[in-house]
Amino acid sequence: MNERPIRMADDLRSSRSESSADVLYSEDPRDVGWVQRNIPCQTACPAGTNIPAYIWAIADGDHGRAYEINREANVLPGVLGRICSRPCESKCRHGWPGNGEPVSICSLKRSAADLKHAGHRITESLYTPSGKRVAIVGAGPAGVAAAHDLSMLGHDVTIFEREREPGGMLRYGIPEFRLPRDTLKIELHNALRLGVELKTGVSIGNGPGEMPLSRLRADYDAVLIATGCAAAIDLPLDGDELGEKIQRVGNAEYGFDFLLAMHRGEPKKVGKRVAVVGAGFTALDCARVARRLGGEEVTIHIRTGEEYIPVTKEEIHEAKREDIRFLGLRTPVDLITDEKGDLKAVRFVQNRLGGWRDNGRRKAVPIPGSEFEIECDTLLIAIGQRTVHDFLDTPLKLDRWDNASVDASGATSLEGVFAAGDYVAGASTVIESIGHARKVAAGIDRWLMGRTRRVRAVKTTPIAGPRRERSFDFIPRQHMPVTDISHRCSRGNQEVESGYDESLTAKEAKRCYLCNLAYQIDPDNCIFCRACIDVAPKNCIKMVDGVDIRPDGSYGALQETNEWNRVGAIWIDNNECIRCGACFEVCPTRCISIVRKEFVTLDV
Amino acid sequence: MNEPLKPVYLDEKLVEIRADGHQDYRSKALPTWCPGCGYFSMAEGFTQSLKRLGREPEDVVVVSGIGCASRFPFFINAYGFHTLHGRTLPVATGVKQANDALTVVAVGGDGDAFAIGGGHIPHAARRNVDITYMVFDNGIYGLTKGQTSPTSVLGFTTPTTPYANGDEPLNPLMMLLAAKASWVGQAYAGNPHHLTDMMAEAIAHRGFSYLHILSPCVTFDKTTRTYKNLGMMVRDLPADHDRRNLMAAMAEATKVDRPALGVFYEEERPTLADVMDGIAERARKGIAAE
Amino acid sequence: MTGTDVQFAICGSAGDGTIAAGDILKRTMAAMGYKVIAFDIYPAEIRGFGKCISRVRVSIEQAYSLKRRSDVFLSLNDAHAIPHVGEVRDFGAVVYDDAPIATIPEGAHISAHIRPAQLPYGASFRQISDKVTGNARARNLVALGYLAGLYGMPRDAFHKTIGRKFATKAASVTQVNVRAFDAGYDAGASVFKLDDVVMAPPPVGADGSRAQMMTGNGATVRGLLDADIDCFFGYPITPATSIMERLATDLPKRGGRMLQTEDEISAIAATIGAGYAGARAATATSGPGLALMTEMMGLGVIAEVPSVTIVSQRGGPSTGLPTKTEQSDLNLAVYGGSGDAQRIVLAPTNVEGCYRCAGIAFELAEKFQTPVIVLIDLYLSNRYETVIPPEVKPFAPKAIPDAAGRSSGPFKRFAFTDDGLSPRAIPGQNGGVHTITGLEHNELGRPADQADNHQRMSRKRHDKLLAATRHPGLTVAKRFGRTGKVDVGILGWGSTFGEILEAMYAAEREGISCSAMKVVMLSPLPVHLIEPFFDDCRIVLVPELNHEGQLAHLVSGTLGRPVVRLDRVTGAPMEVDTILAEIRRLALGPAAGNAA
Amino acid sequence: MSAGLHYVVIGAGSAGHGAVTTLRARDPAARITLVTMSRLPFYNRFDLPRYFRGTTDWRNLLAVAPQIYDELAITLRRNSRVDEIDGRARTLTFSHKEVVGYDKLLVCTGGGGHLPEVLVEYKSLMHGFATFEDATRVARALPAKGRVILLGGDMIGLDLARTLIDTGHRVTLVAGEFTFWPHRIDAAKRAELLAALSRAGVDVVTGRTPVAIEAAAKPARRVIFEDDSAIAGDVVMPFFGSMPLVDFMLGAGVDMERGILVDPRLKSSNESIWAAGDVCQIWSDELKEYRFLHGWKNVRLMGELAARNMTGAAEEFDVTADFAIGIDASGHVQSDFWEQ
Repeated sequence: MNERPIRMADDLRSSRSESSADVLYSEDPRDVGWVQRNIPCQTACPAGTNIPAYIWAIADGDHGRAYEINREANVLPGVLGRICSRPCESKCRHGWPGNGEPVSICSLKRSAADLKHAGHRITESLYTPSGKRVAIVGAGPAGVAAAHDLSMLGHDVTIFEREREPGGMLRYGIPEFRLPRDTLKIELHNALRLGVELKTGVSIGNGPGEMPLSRLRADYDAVLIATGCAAAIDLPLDGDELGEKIQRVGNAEYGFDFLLAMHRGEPKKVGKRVAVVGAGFTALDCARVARRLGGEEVTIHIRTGEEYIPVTKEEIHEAKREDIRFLGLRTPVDLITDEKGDLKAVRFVQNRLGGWRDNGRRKAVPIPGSEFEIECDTLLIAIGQRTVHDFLDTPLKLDRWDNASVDASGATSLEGVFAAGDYVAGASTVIESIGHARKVAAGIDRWLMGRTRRVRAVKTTPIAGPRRERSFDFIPRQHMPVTDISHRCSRGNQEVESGYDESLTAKEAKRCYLCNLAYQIDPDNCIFCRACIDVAPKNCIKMVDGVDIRPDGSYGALQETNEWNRVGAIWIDNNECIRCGACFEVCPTRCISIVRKEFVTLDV
Repeated sequence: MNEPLKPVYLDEKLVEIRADGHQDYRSKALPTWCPGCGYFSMAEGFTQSLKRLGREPEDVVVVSGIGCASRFPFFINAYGFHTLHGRTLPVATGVKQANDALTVVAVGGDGDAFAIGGGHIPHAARRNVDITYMVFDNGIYGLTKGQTSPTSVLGFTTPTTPYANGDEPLNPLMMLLAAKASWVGQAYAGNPHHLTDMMAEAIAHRGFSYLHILSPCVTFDKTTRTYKNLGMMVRDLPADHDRRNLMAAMAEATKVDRPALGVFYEEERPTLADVMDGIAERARKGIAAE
Repeated sequence: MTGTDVQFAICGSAGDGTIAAGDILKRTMAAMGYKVIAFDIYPAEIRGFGKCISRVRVSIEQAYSLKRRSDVFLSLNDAHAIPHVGEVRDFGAVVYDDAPIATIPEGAHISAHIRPAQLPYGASFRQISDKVTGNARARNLVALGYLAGLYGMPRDAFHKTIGRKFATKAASVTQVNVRAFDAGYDAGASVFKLDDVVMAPPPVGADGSRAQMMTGNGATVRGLLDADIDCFFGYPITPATSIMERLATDLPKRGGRMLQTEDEISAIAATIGAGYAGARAATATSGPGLALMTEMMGLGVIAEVPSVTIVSQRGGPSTGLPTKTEQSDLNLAVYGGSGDAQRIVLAPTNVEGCYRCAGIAFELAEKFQTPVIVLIDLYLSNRYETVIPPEVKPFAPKAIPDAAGRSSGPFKRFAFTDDGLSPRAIPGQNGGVHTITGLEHNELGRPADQADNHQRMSRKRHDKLLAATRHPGLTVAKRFGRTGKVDVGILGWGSTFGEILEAMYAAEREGISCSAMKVVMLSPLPVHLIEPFFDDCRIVLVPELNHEGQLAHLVSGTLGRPVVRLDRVTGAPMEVDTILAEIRRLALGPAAGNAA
Repeated sequence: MSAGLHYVVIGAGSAGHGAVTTLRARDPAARITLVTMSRLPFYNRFDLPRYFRGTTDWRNLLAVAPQIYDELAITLRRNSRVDEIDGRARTLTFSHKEVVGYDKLLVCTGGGGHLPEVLVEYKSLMHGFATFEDATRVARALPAKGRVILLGGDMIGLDLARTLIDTGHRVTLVAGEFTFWPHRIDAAKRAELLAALSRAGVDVVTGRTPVAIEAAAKPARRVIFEDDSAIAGDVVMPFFGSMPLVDFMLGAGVDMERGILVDPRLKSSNESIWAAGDVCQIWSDELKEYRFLHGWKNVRLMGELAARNMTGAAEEFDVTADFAIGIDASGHVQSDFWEQ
């Protein structure tokens, strides 16, 4: 066990009832491995949000603390609680076969934000000013997250933003019916008010009235580029690889531009029959906006099938309820125009499914000669976004996808220039951008200060007894209340999802298995009476002969046995355990202990 | 109440657990006792103590009668004899008479020992047969589903005592002390480490050793002799207890409300085998009893 | 059989609540006015691994035995139930839990073994129980509720039974069980049921209010109580224990005393002591206990002390098959013990017979001054039948010996008389003071080993019992079916006679000329009734649950007539089909095959 | 497994039943398992309207005697739902957690009633017509001369409508884009066919989209339209065509769009998995598209063909055939789809 005489940094979770004397900190791979394997939601979260801890706080009725735990990983909980792509939920143990449906982790995040006390105060522990200055280009999720971390670490941060308001795609990409602007505004403000200077309406570039990158490099100790993906990917058409025809046709437009313009305040219109091409959140957003703008027959055309698109099931269901139809296995190959040059129809080619792509999605292979046409009045194309680099006066080294090439700390090929978020990764999710930006902020800090100031460790806290009741396991996943279908189109900006109230939140929070609790049997004190196995609700307690050891020193699969003379221990399989506590209560020799294991950040 | 336990790397123990070796004294079949039964503690203690004493399985004979406790030999990797209800000690005496080199352990429950088999106990004790008699006392008949036993408490309600048990429970320790057992100790199923120590000492003793083991019946007695109640009742023998002093042992044995754990009494005197050897010797020399 | 005739089988592991579920089912059905016959099979283990099966046949008219093929089969434990799926008839239902706790290999789930013509019904009993009660232990009630819901049985009838069953426990226990039952009921009622098993309501006017579901043991207890016994001594042994448990509850209510002694030796000793002292006293045991008691039984014979011993047989010898049925203690009951120790042995054939024999045993014991054994078996002890107990106690009150007024000389407790019955006195009675002993003795009861005395005393003790075969109010043997000359006669005893009757009637329907006789009094044997039966039958078959043809030997040896034996020792009751096949074979065949 | 390969067929309808008999004929040594969620052995769904003509005993609907499975040594797993298929390990897991290995798998689970998303929340107020149980429930809910409201009106629904008119019930058809599904017809033909239905006694409602269903006293149901108008009836039955039941195939590693995508030999993208019947979309080299082929005859032939291909043949299914629909001499709608 690797213990260090270290003081706690941003550990907000110590509860009043637990004696700090029994708390241990460790960087041992067995602990690290345990947390990574046993808390699947947190491991799945690109920002590493301590999910069980915040749901625990919600279950305790402490929404404010839950909100703060979220903010440690992600400075915009109220925003992400609405629009996150939820990589955590598909990994939730409650959703594993036989366990029911996953916990609504995302919606609970929103509840923590919405339901926290009106007088809630944000907790930040600030470092002494370092005297270093950092410029950040772009006030999107990545820029804001990095600005927050860097200012907390004592650096003077200035953000340069081209648009009139901060938020990036959050402000200019996502429609208001999914993300109300008040929520966004407050959380952005909270993130930036530690002394971050925000200069909006300032473009970085080489044109007149623009700020050149070289100026920033001269004026600041470090520069972070977080401009994201600022352009739509072109739709190639037959004989028109760059899709230039689209620019010429009146009623065809890229969804990215369409939404950007709308959110800048331009009046936008659509025809009665709207075809959307694309399969991501943006495509669905375009379709749903089109319905609200009066589109009557709105269809989404995808290259593969519904099962393979990176959008949550709930989002698809709501879209269908709004009478939007999904049509699969097709790729647009041409636009058919009338004599005025307006779009009349889209020509598609029928696809078959090809192999799997690295990102877990499917390839679509066009079938020669299978073209067909769909008539429409408006075409919106949302097949993705890409980075642009023409604003740089000093070229950066790019990777093979034309995104900025960076090392693990976020450093680019230019000394002192860093990059984060979609500008590095290409179009990704908000939570991925935030997660990456925070890593890069740590990298900048290390570069500025010449040493590592903070490390991640596992904190182990003894827990007096089970925190859950068996009955909690039977609470069904709570449905997200939504506004009535009939009102959606007439009140276009009204938020569709209205959030859990106190009671739904409490119910949903109880569902969390609290995977951060480790139940362990001390074989020295065990009499092998199997009382725990008798009460176990699942196949979670096993008679074992031993355990596999992984190359990193952590423990792997249990070797089970039913032969009495081979039973070395009765063991709780934390992979199966749903932390109900039944075994703890029944053990005659009290050889079962409970500890909470979680990642914390420590100063060094 | 459960107090928080210090977190430890229990996994480390799991890695080394097979090296322990006491599992070799277990049979392959899983015990059929009810989950949580105190008898598991005894099986665990017994295998641990055989390991500690270095007795080879083939040199050990376990004899039992009828009852839950008497299932014991089935779960032990040693010679076992599951005989008739209450007739444990005569059989064990016969086994020991046949081969002094064997480690002979007789086991039974409180019903087997003190009801049907009660008549045999004083005789096995006073003869000082070099065997160990372990009585697993849960104060109830488990196998016939929960009738009173000789050690059931007053007022205990069971199918055969629907208007409450009115028979004073027997005091086995007093009985055995009175019958001149040469080693008398007491242990508790909920304290497996101490139980193992006691078993090891009882088996090591030369002469008739009697180990009384308190256990709950988790299935048919949910009110009186539970882990919770027993756990609060038991105490250690006083540190200055003199195990050679029969009167002191008697005095401790009378304190039935606070059963003490430890060795009550111990003496060294000729065993049945010694007596038999003595008779044989006198016979060889032609010395007749007067 | 007309109208409803449905046999349910519930199969599970010990600890699953299999027997409890069957119990609630049969009590509810009886209370509704159905006729019920039921039998439970359970293992020697306390909990955990052994197999339990509860079979309940519900019909409009009383059946004689259980059906070989059940109509509805409920599995509470697939590992145990799988070998039994085959017992469900075509288009019968197999009901099972469809949500095991962990993944299982192919074939480990019962649904893999259901025949194409059987109807599968799956529900998540474990999960439902878990959900409504917080743990899975009430899954038996959930499953029972599911059956009740599936077949539209009235919910409140079950609630009443559940309430009664848990009346002595905390109210919350009843509530939990009712909750589990209801959750199962709702699940069952919502399932679309096919109409192959129909539970038609009992006929209008069928009154279940006086009907009781009684086991052989229960009826025995009722018989003992209606005979106004004073004392009972016992020692727990399967399958007789419940007699003692019931008496422990009921006997003190009437001023009687039940004592759990330290062993059977002590129990029979106390019984004989109490009998000597004038009490109506009894004990109950099984074969191994009887074996222990035979020494003391001999004392009862030689000392001419009345006692009643209920013996419920199980598989033997020795500890044998403690939870399986067998009829192999006939020899022990009739002959067991040292010396010539003839005693009266009664063997009822059904639950109601248990009641009558237990009661009338005291009349016989007192009149003939001897131990009486009532010989039943596990199948009868534990099988349930609907019984309507008589409103007036049918047994003669205790015969108090009156020794007062005897003028001169010492009391000749063992005086030789014409009928062999000597005057008797009990302690406390004036003028009757005497000594009894286990040693051979003279008329005064003093030890006497002369050859002539032993000869006379032995004949006295033997001959006095012959009159018992004509005791009023007791059916010692009875013929069923066709009268006059028949081709095949079936002679039987004890619990097996139900199957014999069903087989005999089935054979008759096939056109075979046959008839059956039950022998209730095994010792002394009612030769005056059995002999004419042999005269009427071309061939006599004796089916019984032992390996040695114990009744066959007894009858054949006593009468000097050949019989055909049908012996089975599988631990299970004999099957109707087995007997029927043998009847067919004999009806076709020329003559007796393996005569005893 | 000494008996040879283990074939597992999921779905015991026309396709599945045709497949297992073919498999047995071609591979006497194989182990064959037929899996169905139904409680009953094989019966023809298209026979269900007979229920209203008095065939209420399910045994009379059985297409074969249950003993046939014993005779053919086919393990019949009824009341069994497949939760998941591991196409790589070649195992399937039932919802009751039993894991069964296979060598070759044929999926013919057919289609479930499709329901527009707007009507999903009213599912409990409607009566389906896919199983014997459904038929019984409809019959119980429908009084003599009662009114049935058919929504959508695919060919399965119209078949039932024919029967119900004969049995003296009243039928209202709320026509829409799924009326006459799976026939592909133009507007003129549609009008002509609808008129024929009207003549046959069906009350046809057109041009109104149902958006809600309400429970009412008598009659028991009301269908509400977009314009807030409503009609009343005793039962409401949705007939919006069918959608493949393939949820359990999601993890199998088999290509899917709406159904399982198969080549003309009915083999999926997994070497060991075939599909037949309403559950699959078959690639047609001629039509250059993936097509669903519905109808009893097609389905049975597909099951048999898949079975032959699983046992070594290499036959291709003719995907081009279309059903004819028209009006017969007596003025009634007549369709190939209804032919058995």
